[in-house]
Amino acid sequence: MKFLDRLFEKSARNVAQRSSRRGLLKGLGAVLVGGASVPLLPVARAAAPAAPEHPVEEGDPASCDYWRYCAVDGFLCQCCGGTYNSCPPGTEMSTITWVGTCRNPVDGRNYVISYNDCCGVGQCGTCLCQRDERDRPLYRSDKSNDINWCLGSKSYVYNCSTAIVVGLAFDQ
Amino acid sequence: MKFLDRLFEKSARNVAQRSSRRGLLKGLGAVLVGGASVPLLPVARAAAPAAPEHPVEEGDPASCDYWRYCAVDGFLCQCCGGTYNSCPPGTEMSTITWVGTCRNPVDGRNYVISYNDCCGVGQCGTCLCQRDERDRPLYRSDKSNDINWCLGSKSYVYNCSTAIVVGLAFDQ
Amino acid sequence: MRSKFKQLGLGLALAAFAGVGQLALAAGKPDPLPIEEIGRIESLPASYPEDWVLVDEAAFFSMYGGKVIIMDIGEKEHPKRMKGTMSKAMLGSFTQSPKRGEYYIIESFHERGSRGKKFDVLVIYNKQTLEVQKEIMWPTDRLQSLPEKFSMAVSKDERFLYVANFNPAASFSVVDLETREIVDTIGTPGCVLTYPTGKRSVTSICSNGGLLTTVLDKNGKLKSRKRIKPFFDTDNTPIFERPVIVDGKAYFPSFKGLMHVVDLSGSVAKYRGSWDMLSDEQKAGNWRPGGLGLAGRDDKGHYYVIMHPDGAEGTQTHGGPEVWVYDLKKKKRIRTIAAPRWAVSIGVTRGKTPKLIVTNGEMNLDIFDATSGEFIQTVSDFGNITPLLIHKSY
Amino acid sequence: MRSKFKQLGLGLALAAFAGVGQLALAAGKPDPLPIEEIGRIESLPASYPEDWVLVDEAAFFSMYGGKVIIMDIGEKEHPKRMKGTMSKAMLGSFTQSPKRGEYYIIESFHERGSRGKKFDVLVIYNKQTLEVQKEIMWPTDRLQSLPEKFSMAVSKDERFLYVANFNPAASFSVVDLETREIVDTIGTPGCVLTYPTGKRSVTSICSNGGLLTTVLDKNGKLKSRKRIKPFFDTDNTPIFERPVIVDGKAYFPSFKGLMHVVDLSGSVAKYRGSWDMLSDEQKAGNWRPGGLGLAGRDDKGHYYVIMHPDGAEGTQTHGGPEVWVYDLKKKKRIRTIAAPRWAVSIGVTRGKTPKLIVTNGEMNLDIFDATSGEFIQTVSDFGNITPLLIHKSY
Repeated sequence: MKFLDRLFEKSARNVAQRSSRRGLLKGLGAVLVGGASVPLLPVARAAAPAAPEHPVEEGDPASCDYWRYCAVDGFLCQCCGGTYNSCPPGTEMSTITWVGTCRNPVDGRNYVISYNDCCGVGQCGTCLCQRDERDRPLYRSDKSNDINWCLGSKSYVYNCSTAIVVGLAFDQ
Repeated sequence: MKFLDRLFEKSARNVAQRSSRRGLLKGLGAVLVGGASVPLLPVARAAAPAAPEHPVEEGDPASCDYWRYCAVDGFLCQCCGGTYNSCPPGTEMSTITWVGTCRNPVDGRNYVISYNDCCGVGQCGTCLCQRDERDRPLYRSDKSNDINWCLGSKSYVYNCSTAIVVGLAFDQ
Repeated sequence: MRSKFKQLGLGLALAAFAGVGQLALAAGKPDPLPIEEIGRIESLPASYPEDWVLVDEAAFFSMYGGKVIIMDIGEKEHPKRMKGTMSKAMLGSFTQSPKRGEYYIIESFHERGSRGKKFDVLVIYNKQTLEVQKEIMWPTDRLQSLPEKFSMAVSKDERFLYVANFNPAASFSVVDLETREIVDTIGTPGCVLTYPTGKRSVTSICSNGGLLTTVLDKNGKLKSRKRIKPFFDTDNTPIFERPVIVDGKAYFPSFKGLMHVVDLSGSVAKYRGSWDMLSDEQKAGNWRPGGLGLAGRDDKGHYYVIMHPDGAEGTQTHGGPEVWVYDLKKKKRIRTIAAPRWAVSIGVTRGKTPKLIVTNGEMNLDIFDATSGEFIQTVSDFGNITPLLIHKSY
Repeated sequence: MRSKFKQLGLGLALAAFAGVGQLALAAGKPDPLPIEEIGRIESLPASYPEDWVLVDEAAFFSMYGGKVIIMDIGEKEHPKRMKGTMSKAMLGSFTQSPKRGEYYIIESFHERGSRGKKFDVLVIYNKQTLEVQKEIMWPTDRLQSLPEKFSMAVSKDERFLYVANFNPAASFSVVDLETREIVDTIGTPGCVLTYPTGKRSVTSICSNGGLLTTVLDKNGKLKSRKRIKPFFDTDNTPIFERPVIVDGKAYFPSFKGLMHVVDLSGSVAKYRGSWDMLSDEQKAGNWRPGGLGLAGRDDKGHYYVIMHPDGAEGTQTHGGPEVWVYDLKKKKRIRTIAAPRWAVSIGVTRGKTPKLIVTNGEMNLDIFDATSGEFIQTVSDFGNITPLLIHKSY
């Protein structure tokens, strides 16, 4: 039972719960930084195209039960003019955020997912998704989706949430 | 059919329409000033207590079909911590406003009603009432409830609407 | 402090990634998903598809949060409908310049929500990125009301923007869209709104039932004023202040269904008489136009208007159960479209297969084929609370 | 301009009134209704009735418009329930000082809605007039999150206000409520929130599963810090950060129903062990506490908490279908109250006949007799969208 889903009878979204608890990211400090990691990206991009077998995922990124959303609590950018890993026009992507560890059902691996919020404009207001798996209270801010993570962006106004693959979980 | 009433299924308010068209206020300029009329009030107060028969009205000031609300469009202050002629705590009453002419069913007289808005805080959000009798478009701003009449108050933020007797209609 | 955290995060993310290749190798599985780029922002096409509209969400229950929502109302899949959003605080007004690819929103703020100094700002947006191009602090009080299409307008050549003011003295300001500066603020005593007229004129509608045309010079400054004599009685035979403009003529229905025509193609407005929208039978049923954004047009120049039976004093703003379509040249109704969930405001998309968008009684959007009247779908759950005006896209 | 209009209006209003006496005389009717005073504002009692509560409306769908709504939840007539409102923008936090008759709201703004410089403001309200007494511009970023009762707190003697900051370095600021000035901002590395402790101390909860008590001097400045060693594992045996304080002891349930007790009555927090809230049978059904504002207390010191069966990772925030009531001294459940429309947050009123307020799944308030568990009424339609915390009144 996710309380915010039940808010509006208008919303026909049926949010299934998934249990995706394997693969726990340990060892990060108080905050994982998701953004502005330009030096990091060439590594990822260089590795991917050279891979003999293409990495795969499946599912509907507009559905709350999409595998990447295991720890999300917010409006899915996929429904707001963005995608699961990009922001709607006119917003900016937060640079600090919280993370979850979600299992990709296709390859069975646990990935670290960074839930970068898109900030600016106002709340998107649709595709509200509250999964909260391994979400922790404010004292574990690296894993807490109760915080307004637009903190630190030019705009502190929350619009929607993305779910970006930033690595494999250590303890797989 | 009043469209804003139908907004929320939550609202069980049944807003009946009344036809109260007799008694048309003529001759006012572009704007009737409702507030800050201190010199005016002693006249009214002096006249009333001396009257041999007490003036009367009836009906429920929390109901949209209360006689004074014939031209109203907004949240009734009666439900917001104020009354039909006073504002909720922490708000201020607008000094400029629009007027309607409503018939008091008890004495059969047509009164000029000033719909002074209460301003500040945010929208009250309940007891929405849209009657609009003799409401006119913006070109008759003295009779137009589409304008944000918190214009000119310290706060331009609309909270709710009162309905204050400011006189008898001329052409009764 | 923040940069310190960034460094920490970066280092840890690199460490996390370092393990990827080894794991993949060990398992014999396909390579893991690559690390993805952070910071991607979507953008919109220079020319929007015909089915896209801009919804003025007035946010009547929380006016701080008003917005313009760009929606593909032809799209069948909910998650693909919303394309983007712009803020529009405290009953802000919206208009656009197709040629410039810009949107204009004038909105209001207090320094601290409902407290502190109040000020108005004109915001210029790029229509592809929805990024703010410029903010112009406003020198006076803009007209703040329920959404009005003609509280702003651009000149025919899209060089100037006109913005209505009301404090409660009425005026309008002229913005040069080349220099993005205010060039003049011109009083319109007793008259409001900005109907674009001719090349560089602005017509306003007056409390005496007439019109006022303000003629501007080539720099956008006041050149002359001309009053057009009253053609209706604001008490007894009021008209809607929300015209639809077709071929330079503005069509203003009265509350009771008399259509007044005003020619706005010349430098000064000219009244061109009226015609009756209703048959005797329709009059007997008290059919009347009504609603908020009650009328629209398609590219053929056909006129769409919300109608209701049993009209009476007060019903003029309440919407209706049908949309009637008129051929303006023939002054004749050519079809009716039933709005089974009520109609409060309407919009019509551009192009050869126009859609009729109806803001229904539940404040959702009902979409119809504007030509056949066929119901297509209801669009809801997009942050809509009070979507009171529908604008075409370009 | 405005004063000119005022003069005009006044003259006309006087003219209108002049006709009153004559008309009454002519008709032989009772005197007409008197002209009424304009500008009256209501105010509230110094001591609120027990059934009044303060609802934290987070406005999750339009955060600019958050508010605290003062409601009489015992009142049967809808129009008489709402007593007043205060703004609380962008997930603002609320607390109160009963002795001073003051409310404290810390909220956030950008200069222009979602754009421009962001700043936080602490606002002090008079509880009878709901008027702003003072605004204190905040020197750092307050903690901005879903509503938390202990993101602010007042000291036992109500001399100091503690406000949590997070940017993402954690700290808290101390406000002297006599002088209404900030006296100190004190870092709490790795620890958040402000549980009032002893006379002049503040305890925060830490990422290592321990606590940190900051001891203040008599002027509210940092005197010393004391770390309390970890008593839970934040990954594997997490607890809720939302304690209920009874007789100086703070009760922190774990996600799985182990109740941890922390003594906050001295100048430094002391861990007092834990006890099991659940029987073996209840554990077999995976009954667990959960929700947002998940727990409360009555004046007898009984503890109320939302419980759900079939608990699993992720369900901790989702609420439940029952409220369980515990005798904390006996460490025993003494009754259960069914919440047939679900429970997300709860509150309990003060006094001898406490009411249980449940924010239900439709985001309305279900009211129960807290002693008998009897359902009294549902309170809705008061501008509630996401009423996520319920505060007692005084």
